[in-house]
Amino acid sequence: MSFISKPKVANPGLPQNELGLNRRDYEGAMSTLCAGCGHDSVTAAIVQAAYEMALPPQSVVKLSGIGCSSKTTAYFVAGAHGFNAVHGRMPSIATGANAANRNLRYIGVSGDGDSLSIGVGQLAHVIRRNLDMVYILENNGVYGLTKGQFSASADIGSKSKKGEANEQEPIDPVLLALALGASFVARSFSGDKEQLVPLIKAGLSHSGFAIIDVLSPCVTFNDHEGSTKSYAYVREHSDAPVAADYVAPQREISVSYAPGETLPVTMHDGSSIVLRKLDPDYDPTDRARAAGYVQQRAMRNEYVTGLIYVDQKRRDFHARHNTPDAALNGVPFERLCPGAAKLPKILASFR
Amino acid sequence: MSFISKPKVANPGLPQNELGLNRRDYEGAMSTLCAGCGHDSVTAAIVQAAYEMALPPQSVVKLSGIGCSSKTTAYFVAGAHGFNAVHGRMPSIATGANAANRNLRYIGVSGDGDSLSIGVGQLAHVIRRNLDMVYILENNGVYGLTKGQFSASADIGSKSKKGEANEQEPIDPVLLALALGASFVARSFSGDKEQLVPLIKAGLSHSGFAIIDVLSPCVTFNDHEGSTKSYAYVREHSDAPVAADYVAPQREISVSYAPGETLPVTMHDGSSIVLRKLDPDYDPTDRARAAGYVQQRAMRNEYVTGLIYVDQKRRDFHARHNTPDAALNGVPFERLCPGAAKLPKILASFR
Amino acid sequence: KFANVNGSGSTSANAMVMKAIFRMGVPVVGKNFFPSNIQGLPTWYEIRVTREGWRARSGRVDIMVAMNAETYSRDVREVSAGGCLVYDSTWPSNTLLARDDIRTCGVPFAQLCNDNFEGARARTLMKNVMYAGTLAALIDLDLEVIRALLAETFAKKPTLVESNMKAIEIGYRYAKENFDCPLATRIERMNATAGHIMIDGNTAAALGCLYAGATVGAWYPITPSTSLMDAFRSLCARHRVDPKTGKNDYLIVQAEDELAAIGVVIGASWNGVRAFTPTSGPGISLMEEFIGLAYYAEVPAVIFDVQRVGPSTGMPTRTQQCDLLACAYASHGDTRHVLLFPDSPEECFHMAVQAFDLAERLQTPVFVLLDLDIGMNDWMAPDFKWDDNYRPDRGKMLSDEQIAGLGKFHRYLDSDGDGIPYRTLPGVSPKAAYFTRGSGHNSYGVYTEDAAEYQEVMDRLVRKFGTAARLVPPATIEARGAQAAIVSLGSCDAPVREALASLRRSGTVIDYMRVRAFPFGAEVEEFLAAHQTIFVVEQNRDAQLRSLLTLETAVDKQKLRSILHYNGLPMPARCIVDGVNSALAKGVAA
Amino acid sequence: KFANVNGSGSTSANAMVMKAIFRMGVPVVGKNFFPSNIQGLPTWYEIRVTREGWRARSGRVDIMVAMNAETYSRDVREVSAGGCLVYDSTWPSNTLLARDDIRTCGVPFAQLCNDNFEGARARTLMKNVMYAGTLAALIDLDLEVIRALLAETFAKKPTLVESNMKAIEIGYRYAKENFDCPLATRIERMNATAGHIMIDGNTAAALGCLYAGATVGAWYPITPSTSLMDAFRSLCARHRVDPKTGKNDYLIVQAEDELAAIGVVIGASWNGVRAFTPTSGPGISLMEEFIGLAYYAEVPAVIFDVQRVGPSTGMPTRTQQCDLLACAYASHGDTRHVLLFPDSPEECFHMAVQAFDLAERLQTPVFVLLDLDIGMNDWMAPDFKWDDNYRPDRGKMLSDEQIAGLGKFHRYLDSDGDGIPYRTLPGVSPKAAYFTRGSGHNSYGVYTEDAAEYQEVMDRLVRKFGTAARLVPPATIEARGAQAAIVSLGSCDAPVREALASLRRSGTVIDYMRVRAFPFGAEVEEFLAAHQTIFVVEQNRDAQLRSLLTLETAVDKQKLRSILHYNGLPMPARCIVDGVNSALAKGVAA
Ligand SMILES: Cc1ncc(C[n+]2csc(CCOP(=O)(O)OP(=O)(O)O)c2C)c(N)n1
Ligand SMILES: Cc1ncc(C[n+]2csc(CCOP(=O)(O)OP(=O)(O)O)c2C)c(N)n1
Ligand code: SF4
Ligand code: SF4
Ligand SMILES: [Mg+2]
Ligand SMILES: [Mg+2]
Repeated sequence: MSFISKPKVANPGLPQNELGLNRRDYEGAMSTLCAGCGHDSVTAAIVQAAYEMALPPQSVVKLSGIGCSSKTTAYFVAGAHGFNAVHGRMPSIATGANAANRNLRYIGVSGDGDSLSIGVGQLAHVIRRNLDMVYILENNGVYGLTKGQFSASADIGSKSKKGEANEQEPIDPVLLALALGASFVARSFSGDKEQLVPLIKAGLSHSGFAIIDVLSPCVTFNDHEGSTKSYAYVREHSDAPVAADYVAPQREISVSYAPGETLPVTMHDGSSIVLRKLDPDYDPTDRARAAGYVQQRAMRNEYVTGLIYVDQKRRDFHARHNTPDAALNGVPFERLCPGAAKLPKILASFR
Repeated sequence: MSFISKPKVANPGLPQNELGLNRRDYEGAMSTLCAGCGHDSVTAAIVQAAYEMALPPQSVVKLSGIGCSSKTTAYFVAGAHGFNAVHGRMPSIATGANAANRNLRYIGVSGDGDSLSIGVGQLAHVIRRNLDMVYILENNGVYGLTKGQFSASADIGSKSKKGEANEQEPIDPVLLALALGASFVARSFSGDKEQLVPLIKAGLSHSGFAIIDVLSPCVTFNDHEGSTKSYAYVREHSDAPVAADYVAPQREISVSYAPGETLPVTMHDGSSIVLRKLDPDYDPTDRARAAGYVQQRAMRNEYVTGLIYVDQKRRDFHARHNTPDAALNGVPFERLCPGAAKLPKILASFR
Repeated sequence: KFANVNGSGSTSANAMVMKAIFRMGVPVVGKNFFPSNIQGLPTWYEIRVTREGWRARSGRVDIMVAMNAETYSRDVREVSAGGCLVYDSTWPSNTLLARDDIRTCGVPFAQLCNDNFEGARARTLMKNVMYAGTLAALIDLDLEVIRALLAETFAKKPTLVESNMKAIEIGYRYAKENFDCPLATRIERMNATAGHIMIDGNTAAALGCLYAGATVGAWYPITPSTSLMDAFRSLCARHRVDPKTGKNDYLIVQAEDELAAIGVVIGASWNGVRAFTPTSGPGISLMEEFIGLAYYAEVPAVIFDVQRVGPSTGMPTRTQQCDLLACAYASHGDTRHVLLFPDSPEECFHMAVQAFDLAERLQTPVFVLLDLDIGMNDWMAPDFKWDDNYRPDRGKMLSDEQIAGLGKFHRYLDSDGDGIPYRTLPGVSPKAAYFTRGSGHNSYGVYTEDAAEYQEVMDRLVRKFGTAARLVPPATIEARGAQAAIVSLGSCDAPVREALASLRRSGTVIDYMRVRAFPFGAEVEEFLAAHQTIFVVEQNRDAQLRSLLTLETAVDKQKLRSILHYNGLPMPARCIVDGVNSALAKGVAA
Repeated sequence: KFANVNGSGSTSANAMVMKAIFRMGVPVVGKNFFPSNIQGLPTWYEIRVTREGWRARSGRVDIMVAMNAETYSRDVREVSAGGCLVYDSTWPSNTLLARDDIRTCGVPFAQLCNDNFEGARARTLMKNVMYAGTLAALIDLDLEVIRALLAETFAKKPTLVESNMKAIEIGYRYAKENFDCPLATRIERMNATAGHIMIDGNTAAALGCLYAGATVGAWYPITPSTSLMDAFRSLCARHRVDPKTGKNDYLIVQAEDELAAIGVVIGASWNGVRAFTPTSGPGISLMEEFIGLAYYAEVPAVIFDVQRVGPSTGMPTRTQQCDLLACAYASHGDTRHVLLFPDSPEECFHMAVQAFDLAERLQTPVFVLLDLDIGMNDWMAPDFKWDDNYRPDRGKMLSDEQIAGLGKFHRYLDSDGDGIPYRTLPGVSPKAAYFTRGSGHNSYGVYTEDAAEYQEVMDRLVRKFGTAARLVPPATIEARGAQAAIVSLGSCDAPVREALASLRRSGTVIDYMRVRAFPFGAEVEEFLAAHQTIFVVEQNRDAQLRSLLTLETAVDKQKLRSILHYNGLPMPARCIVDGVNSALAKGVAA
């Protein structure tokens, strides 16, 4: 409601980042979600990541569709512009916004209904564009805002609160993204900040489309026994073949890893992620095998989490369109309009 | 145009099927496609399959979207009802039609633009429903009817007639269908009737959603050098790990195969397909590995063809909805309306 | 009026109070003002009780139960002078805003709950039940009626009956002991609710779909239409499962979005079943392309648009009548559609049935336009009647016999001069086969780009729409030969009737016509012609009904004066009375 | 008129003939009637040549070049008495339908091609070039002009110039030798085309986008709008690539569908560039939901709707003005949009620029409604002018300095009383940050479900639309004080002007107003008020312009009489002349 907004107390005590901002400076309006909703933890993780990366608030653009999850863009980085699009169509808004100004950080937040039901077409095509943004899919297996109907990510056998079991093949955003050739694919759990925060940072540093499927339980409609998207179930049934540590630009990779099992990936913005293999025969740069690995686990309703696949070499949307490094919305009119002088020559071709 | 319709000559000479119908009886209006268009060969294959299976024409329902490919439903089985839906939305029409009468054979014909660009959302969700139909995707990598723009299935590096190369990740309908859990996934080539006809029959016999990605070159806009969807390219770059022979119901599997390398799959309607492994370590019943196999080839712009994956045990749309065996559109009103007698009891719950 | 926090279980308590009043024979209506959110935000519930049985919002608050500290101050302000305020006196009193022109009854609900119940969840729930008890004492509700209600609700959990009753009694006793009960404004038993039910429009419409023989429902969840499909599902679970085979004589598709939902409905109707989809504004926008196909290819389809506040996402939990134009002319190109305007749950039930008959008779989409107020609020309605002689009008669908006897079948010929062609279903005979398409076709159903052939079909569709005007339900008219009249539709009926009565009391008699469908019939033309001044009462900003009347009847638009209400709350009678009086004051002929 | 088979390369030959006439200084216009298909179906091309420079279809055929055996018989029938028929005499003559009231020139084109050229493809192509040669002889075209044209077309392949010229000469010589050339109806050099170009509306609109400084284009291919984006792409390739860096100062997104295309435009405009999408009817239907968002959240967007025949898929390659209502009231809820109606390529160029200025000034979607006739046919237009003093009107967008000096920023306040609020772009300062949403919001841009706050914003949007009426291009008016008048729009201008002239010749003088935009300005009100009888001329079935005039002006609708043409072919002047005369005959005041 219009009268809810967080009391902004100055907190001299709080630690500050390079910009002299503290974590509170990366928060937004008061959440109106249910107490305990997984989405609020994801919001906290985004705040944490933005704070630690010391992003200037105005350098961030927040995009979302419609749903409880999509509401959360109002709950972080109050100093950034936000755009709540229509249901399931945020990717096209993001594409346009990014086309106009490639020099901002685009954070998209969506839900499983928003992204996989009504929105799966736009998601598929923004992946193909390799648009430079991080796309956080807060996945709870239901439509929260419309009171708990099964979404397209409900696993086979997963039971609704009313007890009916889902029989339809679920859409696993990770498998979908891999099949469509996404350049950065990760999965995490709203309850696992240690894993989630570095993944968000890595996604923000990745130049291209970074999708993070975050299992984010809906305490009100899908956190019961029999749900494969409940806190309990996800905790027990997810494991990560690789761990990813984020190392900010200009930082040395301080921790020393045993050789062989680690793989540092340098990101576009100079930062790097160090991947530690927990499962020796998993290779996060082999799309086909990653897909197979996730597929096998998925059939047992098990979640593979962590950084599942990354390809830094893929050219992003702007590179493919050969646009200038500066934002298109900053190109002076003089450069855009051929002017009266050139007109006669153009018209000549129509005689 | 309204004045084009094929002269129906009686052909006493032509061979007849069990119903006493000859192949001409399964044809439709005269094609208005370009001479040499791959789609016309697919139409011929459908005619052949329907004739050989001796389908009563009125037992078939033809569905399509918009495009050159989608026009072809007018060119086969004139005795069947047809529905040209709007662009990219045929799957929802098919879902409704099938819901109303489960006892007809639903043949959907679409194009890569119709199915993978505007229509990828509906395709994804009709796959999830495991709707009982055969879905033929006539894949030429371009929008033919709108004169040759790249479609979502154009491979990376594939060159347009104007010479520009596609950089966007293509959508491979086969990988997509596997990722989404389709129960019958096949690929073929309009130029390979021997392979295509049995696949169409198998698809028609499969109870559930059978998708056949048919590479069907567009001679006018995408058959040139550099196109990965040209006759020449497809011929050279496709191979099948398994061959599928269709055996009609009540027929004995006459041919004798060397044991071990063959696998007869019995279909819902009593017919069966005999799968012969051409690549010893390929298993068309292992979804994860099939996906990996196709993925690897796809990265080299190679096409895996034939029956790629099949699962006969998956319950179809109607089974999941627990509907009667008879068509819903035949249920007498008396059974549907509770009548005046039951009304008071119902109203009582609102006092 | 009750001020609560949503997700706290208050709705059931409030509904119970309303039901109790209803069972005591007193006319009542409830309106729920909830946020577009699941838990934690302010929500209000208004119960209106009048001897006359008015169904609109009154605008005045006689008793306020303020249970939400966050909205407390504004809630107090709302109480009408002489009214009564019930609040939780456990709160620090400094948050209280005193008023001496009202009576304030403080009850330490939180305290009482903590003393008497275990567990946080139980305590919040019981707080609601408890204020119901206090209220019972204040307005003199019969505790036995309440006990009976609880017994029914918790038939399966008798222990809950006891705990709830305990809470009731605590609240009841506290009131009896501390205030002199009952208040002046109290409930007096009547016999005005016999033969009536309390039901919401969405449930009534679902019941209509059940009785009409609809078998396929397709939808994508959207407030405020969701409860329509929920109701249809549970009705089918009870009445559509074959006892012998255990099979379902229905199929509900939860589609991936509204484009697919309407596609399913069109495909199913094309193939011979009665199919429908419930949706709201945003869904209508997404269905536009398919609606044009159904219009031009002439496929039946029934669409329930439970209107909410637009434009865009707007206010999903507020009410408006803002989709009239969007539905009447839905889709690009020259199109026109049939609309039905129920004013109550009772009409939702009957018009649902009519919608299917019209859609099949006319082979075109038919929209039933509810709004959140009718669809989701509980209304008192006379018991629905059903005539067992009713048989569905399947329209001009050729039977197997007719097809057998057929020479050649032509899909789009106007054989009967009413603009309606004949259709066939797949599966019968190759002779009956035809091709359905949204592209240019001639009267024989063949693809065409020929100018004359195209126009022939388009002109027939105009004739068909003329036939529609003769088939749709006529407007209800109450004429006493006045010069001035009110023309309105749908949920405006409640405030209009109340306004008419109060105008009459102040000596102003004006006539009233409620249009029940579009296109408009001859009776609408006559009524408009017969009146000098016509107040068009509707709940949208842009006078959409007035627009339809201006475009689609012969009326002189100067005669039409708009009375509009579009802030998202149901229209109160006062707004109409003032509108009419100020116009008359300006010397407009009455 | 030329009757051909599509995909046979005839279009270029026909265009060449037209260009030749144009270069001889004679006013000409060409209209292409092609099927919705790629190859093998009948297609016609009409060239109209008049001293006066009429641009409409004439309806009469003086010379018919019948090159398609399939349509031969109907083609022959179309030739006006006294006209001339050119056909391929190689065909078996029994297929011929003789007429003695016309002159028939049989030329053995197929034969001549086989004798003179190698290869099937070459032969079919040359056949087209050859009949151009024959025609040149018959209507006295200057072969040097033709040679020059060929030289330009095949600048890169000189050999083709020769082979083509050879074909021309064969056809030319055969005609000279066998018929007495030239005909009575021949081309006489004039000087009426100097300072003019031949261009189609889509290309002109693309040129406008280029000059307006649009950098982002998003689209999904759909006939007849595709050539607009094709033209924009090639213009950008030539004028928007930085010579130094080789980088593109433009970005074209071929989206997966129209829902995405409009989303891209909205996202891009929101972020500060000028963005547009070209589409046609079905695309408009799919964009409805997003259009409502742009209206309510107040985001600029420019949409070119190149109208084709509806409803549904309709006839994609035929023309109509049938999306007026769909665009004016697009999307559910209370919405109203700004429309521009260009009548010619020249206005397509200028209105494209105005569309961006209006969209940014008003922060709302602006539709430019072309139709297939304007968009895809070649029209003669005076050379476009450009004023280098033009600077884009970015509207109320706060500059970085303004933001720096700002206390607090409120997105939706009406600070200036014109209903238009101020906007900011991302990336500047946390102070400028705001939230864009299609859900309920108040004047401060904060989410709300409050009745008063919601209504405040909705009422301001009405004021903003009032401002729009003052900013849009005014109607063009030609009044001689007559009692009767024609009101029309867009491509109807061509037939209307011709009709006015012929009416004047027969002594009937009536006035003319061409509306160029919606909402309507004061001048439209005055014109309507000043006339007794108003003929509303438009190309759709349901009188959509008449509907807009009836709803959105004070005019008495009785005064408005429709003259409609909607069979998919461009409206001929005759249809208007007849409409007016028959009305006047019925005694309507002129
Ligand atoms: C066009 C349209 N259809 C339906 C809705 C109603 N609606 C709002 S949110 C939602 C689903 C949200 O589910 P999800 O994206 O999973 O978000 P969650 O609430 O679960 O976080 C629906 C169906 C809408 N807002 N717009
Ligand atoms: C809503 C809508 N947008 C655009 C179009 C134009 N259109 C018709 S067919 C087509 C693409 C067809 O491509 P594909 O499905 O691959 O069929 P093909 O012609 O290649 O066989 C397009 C964009 C349309 N008919 N409807
Ligand atoms: S309903 Fe579920 S998803 Fe929505 S806020 Fe509550 S817990 Fe979160
Ligand atoms: S354009 Fe291409 S797809 Fe279309 S008919 Fe011709 S060859 Fe076939
Ligand atoms: Mg969800
Ligand atoms: Mg294609």
